[in-house]
Amino acid sequence: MKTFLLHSISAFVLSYLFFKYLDSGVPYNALTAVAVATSVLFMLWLSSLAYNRTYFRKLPKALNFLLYFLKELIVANLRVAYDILTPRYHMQPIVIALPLTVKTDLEITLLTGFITLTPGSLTIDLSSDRKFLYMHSLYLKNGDVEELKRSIKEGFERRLLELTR
Amino acid sequence: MILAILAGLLFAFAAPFLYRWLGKWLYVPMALLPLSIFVYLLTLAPAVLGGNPVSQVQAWTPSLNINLNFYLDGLSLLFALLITGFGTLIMVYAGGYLKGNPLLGRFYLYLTLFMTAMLGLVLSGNLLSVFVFWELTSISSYLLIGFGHEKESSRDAALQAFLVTGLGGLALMGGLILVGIAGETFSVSELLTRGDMVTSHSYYLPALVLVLVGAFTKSAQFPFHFWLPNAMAAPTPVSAYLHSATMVKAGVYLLARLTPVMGGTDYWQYTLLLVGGITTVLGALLAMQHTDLKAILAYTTISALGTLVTMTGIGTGPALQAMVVFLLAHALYKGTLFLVAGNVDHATGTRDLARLNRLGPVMRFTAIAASLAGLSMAGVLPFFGFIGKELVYEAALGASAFQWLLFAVVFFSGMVFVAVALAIGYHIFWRSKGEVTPIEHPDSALLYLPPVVLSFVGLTFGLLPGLLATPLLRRATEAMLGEEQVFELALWHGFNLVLGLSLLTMALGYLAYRFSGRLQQHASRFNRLYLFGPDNLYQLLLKGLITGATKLTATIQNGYLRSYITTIVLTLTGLLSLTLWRNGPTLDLADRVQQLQGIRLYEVVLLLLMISGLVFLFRTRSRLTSIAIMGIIGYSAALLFILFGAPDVAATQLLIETLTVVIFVLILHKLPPFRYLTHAGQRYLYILVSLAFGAMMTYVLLLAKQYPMDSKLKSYFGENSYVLGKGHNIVNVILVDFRAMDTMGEIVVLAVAAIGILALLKLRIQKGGKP
Amino acid sequence: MFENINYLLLREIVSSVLIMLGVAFMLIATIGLLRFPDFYIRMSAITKGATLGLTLILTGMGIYFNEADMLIKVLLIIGFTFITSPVSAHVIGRTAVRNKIPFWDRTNLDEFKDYLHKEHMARDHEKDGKE
Amino acid sequence: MELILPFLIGILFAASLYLILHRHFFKLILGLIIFGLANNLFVFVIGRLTRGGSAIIPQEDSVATEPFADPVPQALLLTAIVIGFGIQAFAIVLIKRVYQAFGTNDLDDMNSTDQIEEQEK
Amino acid sequence: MSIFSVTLIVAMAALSICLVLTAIRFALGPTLPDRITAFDLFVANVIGMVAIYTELTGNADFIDVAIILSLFGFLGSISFAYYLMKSTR
Amino acid sequence: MNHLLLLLPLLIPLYAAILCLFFWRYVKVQQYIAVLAQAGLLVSTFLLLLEVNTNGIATTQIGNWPAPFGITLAADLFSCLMVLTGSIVGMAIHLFSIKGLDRGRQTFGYYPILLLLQLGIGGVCLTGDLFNMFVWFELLLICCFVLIALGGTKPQLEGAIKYVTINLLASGFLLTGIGLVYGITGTLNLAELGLMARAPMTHPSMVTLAGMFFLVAFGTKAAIFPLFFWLPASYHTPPIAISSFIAGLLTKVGMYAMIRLFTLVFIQDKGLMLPLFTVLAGLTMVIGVLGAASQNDFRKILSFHIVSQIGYMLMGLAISTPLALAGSIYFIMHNVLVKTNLFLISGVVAHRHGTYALKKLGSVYLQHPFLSLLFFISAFSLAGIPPFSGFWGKFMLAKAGFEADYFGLVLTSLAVSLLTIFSMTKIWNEVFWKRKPETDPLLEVMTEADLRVNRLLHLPVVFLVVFILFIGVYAEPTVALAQRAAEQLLNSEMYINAVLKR
Amino acid sequence: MKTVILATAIRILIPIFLLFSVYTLFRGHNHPGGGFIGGLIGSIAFVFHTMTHGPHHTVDTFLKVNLYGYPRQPNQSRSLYLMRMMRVNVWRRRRQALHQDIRTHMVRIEPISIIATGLLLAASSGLPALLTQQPFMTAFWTDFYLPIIGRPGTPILFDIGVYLLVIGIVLKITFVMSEE
Ligand code: NA
Ligand code: NA
Repeated sequence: MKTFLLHSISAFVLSYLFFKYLDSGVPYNALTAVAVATSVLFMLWLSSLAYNRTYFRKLPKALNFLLYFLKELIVANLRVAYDILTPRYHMQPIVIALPLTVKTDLEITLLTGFITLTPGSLTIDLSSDRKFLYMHSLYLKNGDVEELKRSIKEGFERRLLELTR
Repeated sequence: MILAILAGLLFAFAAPFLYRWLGKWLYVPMALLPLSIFVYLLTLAPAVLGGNPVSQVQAWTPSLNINLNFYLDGLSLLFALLITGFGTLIMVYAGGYLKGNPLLGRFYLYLTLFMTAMLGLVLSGNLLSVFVFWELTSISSYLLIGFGHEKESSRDAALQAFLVTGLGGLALMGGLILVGIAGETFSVSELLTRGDMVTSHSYYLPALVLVLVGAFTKSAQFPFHFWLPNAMAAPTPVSAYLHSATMVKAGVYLLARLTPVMGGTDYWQYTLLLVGGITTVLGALLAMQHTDLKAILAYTTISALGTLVTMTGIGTGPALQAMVVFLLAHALYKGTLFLVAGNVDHATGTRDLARLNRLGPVMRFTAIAASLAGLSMAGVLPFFGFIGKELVYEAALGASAFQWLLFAVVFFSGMVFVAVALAIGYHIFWRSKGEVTPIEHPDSALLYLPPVVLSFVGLTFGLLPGLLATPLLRRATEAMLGEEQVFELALWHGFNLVLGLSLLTMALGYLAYRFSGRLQQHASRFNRLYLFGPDNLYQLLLKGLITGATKLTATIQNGYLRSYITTIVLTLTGLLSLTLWRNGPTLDLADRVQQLQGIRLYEVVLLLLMISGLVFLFRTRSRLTSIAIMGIIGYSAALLFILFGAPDVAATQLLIETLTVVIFVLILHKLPPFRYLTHAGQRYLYILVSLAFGAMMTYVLLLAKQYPMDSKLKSYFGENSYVLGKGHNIVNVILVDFRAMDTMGEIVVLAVAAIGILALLKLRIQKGGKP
Repeated sequence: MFENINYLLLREIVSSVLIMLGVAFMLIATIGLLRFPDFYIRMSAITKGATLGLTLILTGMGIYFNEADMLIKVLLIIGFTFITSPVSAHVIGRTAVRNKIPFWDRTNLDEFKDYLHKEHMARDHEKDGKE
Repeated sequence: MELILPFLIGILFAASLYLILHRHFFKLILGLIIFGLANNLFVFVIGRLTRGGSAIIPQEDSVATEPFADPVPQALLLTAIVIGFGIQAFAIVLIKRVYQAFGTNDLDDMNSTDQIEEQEK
Repeated sequence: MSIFSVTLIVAMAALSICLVLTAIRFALGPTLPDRITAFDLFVANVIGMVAIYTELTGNADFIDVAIILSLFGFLGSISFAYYLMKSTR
Repeated sequence: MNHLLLLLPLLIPLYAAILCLFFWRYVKVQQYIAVLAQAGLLVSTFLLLLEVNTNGIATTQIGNWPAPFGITLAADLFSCLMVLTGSIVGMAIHLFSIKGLDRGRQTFGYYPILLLLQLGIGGVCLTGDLFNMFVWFELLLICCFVLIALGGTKPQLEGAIKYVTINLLASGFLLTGIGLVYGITGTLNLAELGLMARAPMTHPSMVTLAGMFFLVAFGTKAAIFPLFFWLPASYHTPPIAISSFIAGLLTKVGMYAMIRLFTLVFIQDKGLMLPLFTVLAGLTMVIGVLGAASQNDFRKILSFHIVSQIGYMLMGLAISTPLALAGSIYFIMHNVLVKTNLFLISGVVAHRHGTYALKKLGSVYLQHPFLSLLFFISAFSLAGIPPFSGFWGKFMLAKAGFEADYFGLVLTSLAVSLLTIFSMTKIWNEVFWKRKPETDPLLEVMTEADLRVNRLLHLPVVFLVVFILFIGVYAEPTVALAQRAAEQLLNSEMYINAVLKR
Repeated sequence: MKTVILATAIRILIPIFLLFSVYTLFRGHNHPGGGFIGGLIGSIAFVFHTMTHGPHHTVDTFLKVNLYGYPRQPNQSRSLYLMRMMRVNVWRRRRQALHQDIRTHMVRIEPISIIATGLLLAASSGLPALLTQQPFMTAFWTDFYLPIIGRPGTPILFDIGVYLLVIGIVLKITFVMSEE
């Protein structure tokens, strides 16, 4: 994972340098840039000593996660937007204690980050034993707290874990 | 002559060191100094007496025409001999008078310094070096009067003398500068020939006023006479030397010196006559009121000084002759009498006339000196004082105006002198009534020798006037008059009116002496008059000055920052208004309304945001909110910078704003909540001030923008930033290359600020640390 | 066939659309900020709307400029925003709870009571210690 | 804007002075900061304002072509801002220390150093 | 005037309105965290404005400021939170 | 060589300060560095003076950018005299600080800041650029802030608040003024500005308007009436080594800037400026000296006298004849030396007796005759008693004033001078002559260590007195220099040509 | 203000901030940026760290450098010894550190020293000119470009000096203030 991130960043930088300092005749646009970056990434992977097979296996999972996140983001945004633009409030705010499966700092941070980034939910604090995440949510479907928890655990947390472990 | 001055300075500053080495024998070298100068001057005397003034030039500050010119003519020789001759005796006398005083070294330092200064004063051939030495005499006199420095009265007297003579000194400086400007030179010898130029110049009158103030303060003329009696707090040698024989005559010397330059006009004459006359009478009157020996002597000195000034004021040949003769005579007998008073004081511990009786037998030599001097003072026949008095009477009668009034003045003074002479020369030593005053310290040779010598000199001059004194006095008079002069001194003029008047003086003087006790009883009635006297006036003035100054300072420097700031801002606003009102360009808004056209919505919003932020800032009581508003205002300003093409400035503004917020946050939590502190009235005032200030700044800016200029710098930087400076970002090229010096200064400022913050937070010196 | 496409126009159109979307989200978020009843709701609903809006605007801009430099900057800003905005929301939210900022009365706080109690106690204690 | 910004600046000056004249030392520091801002804007506005164009020569050119913003006020401003920051930071810390030492935030309480010592005698 | 520039001007106007609304929330408060949130949004708004202004002028240099703003806006929020945590009031 | 001499007054303190920062924890090392640097500075400024005196105005273009575009360093005689005086005083202060300042303060960057203060003085005096001058002024300002607050005692903090606030405002006005000047003329180079001021302009009154900002800004820094409030409020609060340095030098640097600008640039409306200066000079003298008369604290008296004497310097500018300006220049030098020295002496006294209050002090005359002599010389120099230094300045000003028909001003200055005498004798009477009211037996006996410290404390005082005597008793070279400097100031063409290489 | 989330986020952000600050520094000559802005950006990284972890922790994390050293052998030449020490400290640090002869010296980098270095660099960027008899601060430029950095020259050195100074100052201020 770390190697991947590192490689991605270097690929990105190298592609930037490619367009910036090498007059290769390739016209610049986002797509060609991504193409160059990808090929650099691939070359890096090949030349990498610690080359392993999980390297690209995680790529689809990451894409999956990203797409899921974007979907959630837009859906939630629209939902909140609807609430804002309509005169009556539809929300039923609640604070829940979300039991955590994720353990490491990075995982917790990413999880809270994504939860918080989604409109309608806000993490307030991590319990001191790091087992629960207190989370403020705007929309509780049918008053079912467990359903809410599960949707997050099944949604963000599972996908995140797939990516990091 | 420069050598004499330098030697004087050298000896003066060597005195404290010599004292450690020589102890009580210090007086020997210190007396040898004036003696040798005296002798040196005598060697120059033949030339001077031959009518050829000696002149030496020593460059000092040629850029300002201030040079140490020495100019020795009859007048200066007379004074110089007086100073050194008298100085020798005083040095000896002081050795006896102050024996055992641990500060003797310093005393000699000051005394020698004074003598040198005095010498320099009379020898100077440059008006400004006259002034330099003049001030030096004031300082050394200050130090000498305050010699008994642990007594408050001594200190006050010293301060008073210094302030009064200092006032005169400053006036004199102004006056001398004006004389110099009028005469286009500071050289005395040149000025002596330019009298007409000076008196006809438009600066003559102010110059005269200033010079006279200088001379009158120094010579204790009314209304500046009051410091002299108080100065008697000084040790007796000082009183004798400075306050009778030499320093107080500096003023007279100056008048004499300037007679050819500034004299001869009505202003000159009447002022001198008026002031001199009043002083003569007043000094005599006051002398009669006192029983303290030194006070009596001081007041008679004032009276004598008044007479000298009067004589100078008359300005005729005989008057000036009388002046020099009387001056010399007075110096001789008054010096003696002061020393006598000192001896009496030293021996008995008191100077009160009433408590001193029958000292003659126990203090034989002192008594003889006293009697001789007394006779001279009274103007008795074979003494020099007699000649002086005769001449003065003649001069008064020969004046061109107010003859009888002037005569009455000098006559009255002469009468009092007789009485005083009787009191001192006879009363305390020889009168047979009363108990013998007990003696604490016996007379010693060092103490009685100087007065005896002096009194005999007085007698000798009287007996042999033509032989000894005439040539010198003649030249001195000529120096003042500026022309050749017949000068014959004789003891006996035959029986004439003046002799008769002289005898009358003595008779009346005797009566005054007999009834002095009764007179003094009545005198106490006049005490209330003193409330209006200059001494009291001085005290009131001083006190008033200090109270006034304190009140003023407490008002101006009141400790309230807000009033300071209000003043400063109002000053700026006022000055700007003044400039604009004088000939400022006027604002022409009509032409510029089209500038409003290009305005954009977001710009307006930004402005409104900033303004409403300010409004909110006034209202909020929360610190955090204030900080956040500051952030918003700052960010808006940054946005403004971006909108007008200054990304670097904007970025910096943003970073700084945020960092300021961070600093606020780090440092300013844990403070109490806001309170409103100013009350309504103040607030309205401050709103007014603030609005005026803001409006003025707006106006100035609008004005400045009315005349847009094309900056040469802008185009230069635009052309060369890349070509020569190798950078596309002109601002950055300016910062690191074109004007890197600014940035250098800027980062140093930052470094200092950081150190300052570190020190402020970490270093806490508690009270009781070293000052 | 690609020669006929006006790339600039295309970019402008894409950019316009993205920007308008972004601005719309921003505007909605801002209105929400004014409308919503309590701090937590505003916080959780709004700031994120702005994040999305901003992302859209920036993307639109990046596409319009179509330069390596610009792209890297745009990505940088988006990256920063995505990292920082949840963190700051979280931190501020947490601070708000500790500062006893009240919840909307319709908020269900059942699972949060213990935590609140503990935090407030600690906070009060801290305060006493300081005074 | 050339016509309106002077008014904004005047308002900033006035506001800063008004804040400074409050006796409260927190307001004093706020006032000083706004005063600095007003000064900076003054310097900025005094040059000719250019919308859009910055003082950066396009990367492909070697000479700046009009219209570009006058870089001189910008450079001066940058220096002034930074210096101002250093001084403000110091002033803020100073205020804090003053509060610690005096326990008051009323500037009027701080007038002891101007007091005249009583006369002896 | 192309559609694109109209878009940009409209966007700029909309963001200006956002700015005003944010300011209103800031003024209303009622609590300090509310103001901090408003401040946060204000920063985001300004970034947006800078971005659009960059397009409006075609001067790519302005966007640098937006990057810095995005970094430092965060620092601001964190500082305010820090203040709230530390201060007793 | 020319470049280097002109730069050394800046580079020496800068590099020494950097070195001191590297040796942050080693105060002893910092002391050595600082004193050595001061010695170097003294030598280099002296050499610069010689160079400028023989070869005329020296200039260098920083960064090799031609004159109105880059920043010019230019040294005429006036600037040379200023930096030389500054380095003399700096030397004395450094020597004094070694024993005269507590260890605590010395460990918190005292020496680097002192050195950077020197840098600031050098910068202000040598720069030929308006904005650059502002930057160096800010450096002076922040250094003073730090020094005044260094140690953080209550009075210090209180003084610092006022000092900081008022001086910040003044700096703001200065910046505004600079902005205005740039906005009107489009240049910042002093010589170029001088040139423009002499050419017919479309709106000369705008320049005068900008000049008012400078008048208030520098007037505040120089502490003229009615802008001086910060000075008496703060100068007596920090430890004496710090007070002496700031008190002696800083206001005069403000005065330097004022003289420089109002003889070179803001010369359009003499009909307004000269009467204004006359009034301000008179009021400054009078108010300052009255303030001093009201005080009963050694240092406060001296502080108020600073204000009063600034009036004399302004007087020269008001009269604006060669002699008057020479008087001002001479007066500045004299005042820097004397005032610093008086402060130092008050410090030596207080070091022994632990107070500055007149009523608690006394008996110094008996106990420390040598110190008394040193004080006497300095105090009566200040009071303008000949042949000490103050006299010459006063004389030049008075003569120039009379020649130019400024009777009122000259008479005021003479009267003020009398009050100065009064204050000095008051100190002498109370501190030196009076018997000390309560004597502490511990203070009577001096241990060997005390004596050594005492000798070290006397060293800088003697050092300064030597200079005071030199410029007083043998005034010719200094007066001649001041006159030549004044000529250079009034013949601005010399400066303009030297800088613009015309 | 310790929260895991903030701490982790900042751990991720710090290297980005530092990289970005260096980038801004070198870009400054051609784009907005420069030593001052770069320095401030670089220093916020540390400000964040200090705010979350406290100043001591920040000092421990960033400003303490382990230097490795061992006593010089009796007949080892000085230059060889120096070479060896350099090798120990510059590359192969970790592995050498485990060697038994090696001792560690903890060196604390004082922010004041950073400030001083910055000042020194900035001031000294003008010195080469003096050596060639030209006015102080006359710029010298190389003839080549380096990627990112651009064309090296003495003004760039000046900018680096400013950069260091600013970092040093912000560090110092933050440390002192948060210790309050
Ligand atoms: Na969220
Ligand atoms: Na949310």
